[in-house]
Amino acid sequence: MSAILTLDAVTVSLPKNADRPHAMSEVSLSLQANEILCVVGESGSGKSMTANAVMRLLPPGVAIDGGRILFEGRDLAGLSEPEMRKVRGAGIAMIFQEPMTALNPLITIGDQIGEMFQLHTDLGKAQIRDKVQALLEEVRIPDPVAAAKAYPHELSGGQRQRAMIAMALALDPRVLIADEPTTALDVTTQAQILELIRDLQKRKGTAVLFITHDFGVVAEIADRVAVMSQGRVVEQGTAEAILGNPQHAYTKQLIAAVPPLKAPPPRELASEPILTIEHVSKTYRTGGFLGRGQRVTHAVRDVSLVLPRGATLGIVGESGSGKSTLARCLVRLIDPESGAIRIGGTDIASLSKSELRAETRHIQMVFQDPFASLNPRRKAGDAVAQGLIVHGTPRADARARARELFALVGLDPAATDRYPHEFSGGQRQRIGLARALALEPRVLVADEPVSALDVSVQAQVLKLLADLRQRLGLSIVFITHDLRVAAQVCDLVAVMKNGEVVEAGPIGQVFGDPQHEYTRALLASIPGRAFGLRETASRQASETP
Amino acid sequence: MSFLKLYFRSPPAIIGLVLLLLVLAMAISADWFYPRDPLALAGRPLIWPFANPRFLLGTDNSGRDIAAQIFHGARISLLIGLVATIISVVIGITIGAVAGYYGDWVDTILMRVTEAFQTLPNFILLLVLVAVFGSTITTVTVAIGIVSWPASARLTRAEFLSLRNREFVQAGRTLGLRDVKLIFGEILPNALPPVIVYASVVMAIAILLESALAFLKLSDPNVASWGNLIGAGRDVLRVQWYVSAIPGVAILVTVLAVSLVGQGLNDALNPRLKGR
Amino acid sequence: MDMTRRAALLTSAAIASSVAFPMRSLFAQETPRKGGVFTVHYGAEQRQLNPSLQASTGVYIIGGKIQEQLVDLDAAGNPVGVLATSWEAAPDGKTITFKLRDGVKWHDGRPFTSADVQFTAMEMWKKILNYGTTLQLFLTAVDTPDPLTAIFRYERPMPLNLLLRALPDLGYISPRHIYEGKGDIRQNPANLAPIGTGPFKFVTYERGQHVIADRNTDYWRPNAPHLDRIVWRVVTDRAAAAAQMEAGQIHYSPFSGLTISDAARLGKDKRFIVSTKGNEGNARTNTIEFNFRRKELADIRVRRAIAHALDIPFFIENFLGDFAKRGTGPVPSVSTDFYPADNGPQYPFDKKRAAALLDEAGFKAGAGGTRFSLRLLPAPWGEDITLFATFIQQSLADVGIKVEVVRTDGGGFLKQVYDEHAFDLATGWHQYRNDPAVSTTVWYRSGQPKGAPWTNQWGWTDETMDKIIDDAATEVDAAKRKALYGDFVRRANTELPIWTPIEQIFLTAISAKARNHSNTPRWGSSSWHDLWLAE
Amino acid sequence: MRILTLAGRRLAASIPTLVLILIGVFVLLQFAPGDTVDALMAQMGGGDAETAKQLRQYYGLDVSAWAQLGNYLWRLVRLDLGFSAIYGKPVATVIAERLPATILLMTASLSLAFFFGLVFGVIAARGVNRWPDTLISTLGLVFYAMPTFWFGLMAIVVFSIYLQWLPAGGFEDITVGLTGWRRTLDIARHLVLPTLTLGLFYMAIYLRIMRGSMLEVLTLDFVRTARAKGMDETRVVVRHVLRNALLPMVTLIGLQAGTMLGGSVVVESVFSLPGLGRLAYESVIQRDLNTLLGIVFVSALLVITVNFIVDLLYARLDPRITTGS
Repeated sequence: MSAILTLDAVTVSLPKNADRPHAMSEVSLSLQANEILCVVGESGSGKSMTANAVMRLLPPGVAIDGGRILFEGRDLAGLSEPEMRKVRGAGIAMIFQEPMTALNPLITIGDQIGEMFQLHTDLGKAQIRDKVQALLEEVRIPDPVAAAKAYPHELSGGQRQRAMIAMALALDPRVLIADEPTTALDVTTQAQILELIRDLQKRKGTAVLFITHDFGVVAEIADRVAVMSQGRVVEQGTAEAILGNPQHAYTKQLIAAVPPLKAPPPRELASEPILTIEHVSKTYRTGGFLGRGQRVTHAVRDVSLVLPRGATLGIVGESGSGKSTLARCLVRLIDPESGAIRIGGTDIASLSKSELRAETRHIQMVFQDPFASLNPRRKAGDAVAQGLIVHGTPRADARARARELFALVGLDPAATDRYPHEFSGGQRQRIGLARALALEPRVLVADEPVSALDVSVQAQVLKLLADLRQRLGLSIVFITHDLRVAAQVCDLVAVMKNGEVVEAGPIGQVFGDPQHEYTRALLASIPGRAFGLRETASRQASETP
Repeated sequence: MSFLKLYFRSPPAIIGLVLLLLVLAMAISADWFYPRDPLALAGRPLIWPFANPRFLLGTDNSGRDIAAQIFHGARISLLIGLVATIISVVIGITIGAVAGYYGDWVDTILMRVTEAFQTLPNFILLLVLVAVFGSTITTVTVAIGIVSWPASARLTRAEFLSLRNREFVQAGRTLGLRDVKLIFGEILPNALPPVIVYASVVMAIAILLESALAFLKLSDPNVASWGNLIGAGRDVLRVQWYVSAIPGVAILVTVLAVSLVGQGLNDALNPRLKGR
Repeated sequence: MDMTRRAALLTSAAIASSVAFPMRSLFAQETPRKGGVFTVHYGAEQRQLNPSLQASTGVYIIGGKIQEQLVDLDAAGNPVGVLATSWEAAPDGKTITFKLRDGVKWHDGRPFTSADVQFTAMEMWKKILNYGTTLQLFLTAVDTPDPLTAIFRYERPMPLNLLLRALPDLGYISPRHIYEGKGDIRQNPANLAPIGTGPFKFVTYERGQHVIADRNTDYWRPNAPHLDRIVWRVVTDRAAAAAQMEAGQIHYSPFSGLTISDAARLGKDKRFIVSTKGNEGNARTNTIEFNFRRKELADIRVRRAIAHALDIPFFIENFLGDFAKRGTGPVPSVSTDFYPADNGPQYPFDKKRAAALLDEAGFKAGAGGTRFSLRLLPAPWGEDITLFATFIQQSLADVGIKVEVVRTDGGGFLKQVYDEHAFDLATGWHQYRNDPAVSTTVWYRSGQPKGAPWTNQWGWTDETMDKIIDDAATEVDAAKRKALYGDFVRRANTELPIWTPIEQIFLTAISAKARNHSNTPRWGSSSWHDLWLAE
Repeated sequence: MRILTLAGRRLAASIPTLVLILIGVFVLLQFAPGDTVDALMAQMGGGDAETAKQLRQYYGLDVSAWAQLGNYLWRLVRLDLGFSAIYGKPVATVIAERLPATILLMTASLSLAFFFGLVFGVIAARGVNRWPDTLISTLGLVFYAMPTFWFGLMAIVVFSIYLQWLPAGGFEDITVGLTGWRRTLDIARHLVLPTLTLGLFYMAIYLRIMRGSMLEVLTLDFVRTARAKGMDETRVVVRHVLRNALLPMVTLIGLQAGTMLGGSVVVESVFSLPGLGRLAYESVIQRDLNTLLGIVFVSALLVITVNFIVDLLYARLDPRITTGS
């Protein structure tokens, strides 16, 4: 079958002050009709740049300065702007990653989709309205009539992505480019969207160029795969070939870094608990005027859990399940209305502000966003030493301790004088960890510590965490939405939905033989399940107990 | 890219800085060029510029050397602008910080007070303050400061509202930092840049307010400020228009310089906007 | 021509000629053109327009065209009957009888009678009218034997020429039937919509914009007035007023309403006449008031030193232009009746003498050459006052006296100077109203109530001065009275509680198309019954 | 409907603000040297102590300050703004006479500033860093930096004296007594220069805000989506960017209503317009507390109504407000 879209040695240069000369160097890809080609790579690999290059939507200062992009016999790289505009939307359509911001907040969904027809066809208003209705039904959006009149903020993330897909497929484009369409979605919604894309691609025979960093998604949906790194295509081939036995060292390393779904054999746990959570609940009351018309959301509903000493309790669930709120209740960033949180006998939920200040050293937290968790205007070393100084350690000793902690988390001790913006994402998470460990807490609460990191960096941080747990006998409460990561890290797991714990127990048991149907649905919607399970055998051998 | 390199990329910012340095130079060199008291009787009143070599820019309707008043006036007007800005920014930051950080009823009360100041036309409040406390240079400067703090309060509060729940602040809280330490140690350093940039706008408005007060003959007559010269020039505007025109240009240049520098700072701070 | 007329013409001609367009002497021959709208620059809005309640140029400029007084001044400055046709005083000076004009009607058609005169004199002049209250202090009753006769009875003798000199300003009559029994006179709506007997009838007053009065069709003077309508336009900014005159939107700006430089400029423009002619009745002197509560100023040598330190001719010539002259004492030279031949000690500019006097008084120059410092409060309503304050500051600095100028607004000035006495030096205007007893001697007479503006609040009492003032106030013989006021001037200049170095007359700027303008000493305030506009 | 509750709540919240202002100004003016009687006597050029005492009684100044405040607030509750010392008329009528001039001036200047600020802001944003941007931005800054009264007086010298195109001042030409359409035209001619003088300063502010807001919105994701749909740049700006960029501009109107009345004090005195601005200045000088508080009350109402309208306008523009985010 002839290729619909071919990239022939495409090179894209970056402005001179960027970190490397070329965003893409000699990238050659071909996309056949009725096929899904997954382009996979870590952030900064140039995969998104490839998509933008095809659409000629490059940011200012960045330009195609080599190679050809052939589509329907024409070289898109050389097309004039008006010509290119005819191709965009009609010939090649595109959907994006952030459903929240990809739609204009002030215009209804129906109008934004209708605009595609106004641009490229001369259909009348009524005809456009019918076409929009048909499209919304095709992407299986609930209550399409209401959805057409709704504004973007009235729809959920998944519904908005469906609207984006409807908009892209409005004029039956020959090629659909999807730039990480499901990364920002919950795993259950992600599964539905992937399934929708798969189904539409089959029925319409469109060629899909799917950009992602998640090998699970690749395993789930890809026909052919291209792996990119530093702007180059390091390996190309069918999905089975690339996932089955990767040739290029970089591909092997990437696949190895994906945590398998199968949990390692359970460790024996200490019996006496270090942290007990008894009937904790938290509700938010917003808006309303003197009690009338208030909107009440039960973030955490009567949760009771126990964390044995030295163990790691995982709390998993989708966004809005209350897992973050619970985590913040543990460190009293949020004050729960009822229930007790006992660490070594003292219930920190009932402490006053001043009493709490002494007790918080026993429970510390590591945060999710590496770029927001460190004060940009404070040296990295000071951030770590700050906790100690507050609790009375003299400044010099605190600084020395900070240097030791830097070494402990695998950072160069001399880096304590540098500012946060001089570190990578992974390094910043290590600093966050050092800060948490500075006060030698009995319990470490980690709220999605690795979700914002690339998969290779993720693997290193998880390895560090496992190593520290071993050496310091840490007890950890680990919050994540990524079940693979949970499977690798946690001894026990609690699945939360709408503020309640629906199931809890040893991870092998919960993941192997899930009782609650929500847990089953969660596990079922993990993309590339089979791929995850097959890999456990090789992983075990290399890990030293 | 370092902040300075970013700042000097835009030509208007450079022009602004040059003009500002020029005005500063005038202020500093005033005593050297014109040692005599600028308000002293220098010669016959209302001499045209360049008509008499002794008075390059001529004399005003009180026989005072205009050039001397422009040089000494630079010092006064910059001083008024600066001190008034500091007063208004300090008040603004404190109220904005407390309102933004603590929120709920504290925020509501402080916001009601800010709204009260903003609903009341600021120039009329200025008139009342000057009428009540007299027209000395200190009361005029303090009055301008008091009248123009609401805008910086709103800005600081917005910054604090967004930074208050940022993760590094929550981390600080878990480490056991007290509120005061969190406000001034953690949040304020990050909230300051936009407020400092806005200070250039406040300074520009302060200088304009002083000149408007002087126009209505309400500012301190014992001080050689540009505003006073414009006020004096108002009576002879139709014939000797230069008496008001020269200080008018001086104010124009200074406010332009301050605004350009402010804009340069702003663009350098969030390069994404400027560099696009 | 007797002395007074020639003196009046001489002084004003001397002042005006160098600037103004030479007066066309053939006024009378041109036949007056009927009709036209005359627009007037109205600088400061007053709180009410009835001249029998408030004596100030701001009220006369409007009220003086709508209401009329018993007696006005003719071209030569002598009293001439308006609502009164004749008058005669009893030898003991305690009763003065006025014969009233017959056939005069108020604008609402009611006849003008002596009852109106009685009510206005007793209820308004005696109780409310500023300066009227002191003038009529000893008025006991006004008898009205018949509708056309009003007999004024005084407890103590009232010199006829003092009363006749005062009535043009303080003699306006209001309609009794409008005010009597209608509650508080001050609240009466007629104060803002005056009803009078004058040549123009009030039409409307749009606050902040304009006042309009139309021709009074059945006015008692035959075929008068000539104009159809007068419009007073409210323009507070003087530069804007000059601009509107040049743009033809305003014909006449009274009482030095324009800035000095604009007046000089319009003077050179043939479309306008700028002169002091017609304002001889409103002379004023720039004053410097000393606060005797400061020990330095209580010393006569310091006061004289301050006088010597000011180069008045230089200030007049360079700052005030041609419309001011050197003052010689509290009575201005324009007042032909009372201006004494010998004015007593004068204080020419002499810096060395001033320094010597200060040393003699024991105030040596301290650090930085400053002997002592003073707070100077200038009155806030005159461009010349602000300039003079700055000039005082500059000149006294040369003799080692550091002066801080304190700027206040109207209310603040009166309160701090005349009530709280919170000043060292003050400078402003002293208005001379044709007779020293009206508003001049009160600046020197001791025992004035605290808070009364423009009275002796300087903390200075002098028995000799008080005796001279009291005697002159009740002296019936005109010649003796003039001599007494001569002593008053000489005493004032020797003791120097107040220094009056500059004498000025109000300035008029008027379109050259106007005819019969500035033809009496207080024309700005007069009724304009003969004013008309040529094409 | 929700907008009304939202805006209504804001209106209710502004009542305490209003009372706060009134009491604040009242207490402040008690400290001013001299009172309205001194100012009256200054204007009258004379008056003895006896008349002063009577006048003080007449204006109700002989009672303690707190009693005066009590009377004032009690009357205010009954919407009686009291009696103006300067004009001897109820404050309400005095303000009603001067309100049209101020409202006309403010609406004209505000619309001039908003409209041209918007247009120039868009042009500057579209041609960012090229000559249209630098030219417009610098010109904007020059108008921003120029003292308004100075511009006003210079404009009079050029346009009404030298070129004789426009009247030098005043609200309308009453000597001629126009009516109906020709009168409105005449008032319009009188308002051209004052509107330019007051409006240009605010136009510079709107210009900068619009430019910044346009640049900000152009970087958002949905603009990239629009381009990916094959839209040309002008349509992207008109259909998608403009409306989003307008939001900060609309909020600015609310904030600026207050300062604009302040600015009109100077403009009204230069162009001798009978507006609230100059009345406020005169009532401060004349120590006429009732009129000043009346003006503060009315201008506060003016600002609150403008904010109310701005809320409605904002809700219409941004559906996230009405349907609840």
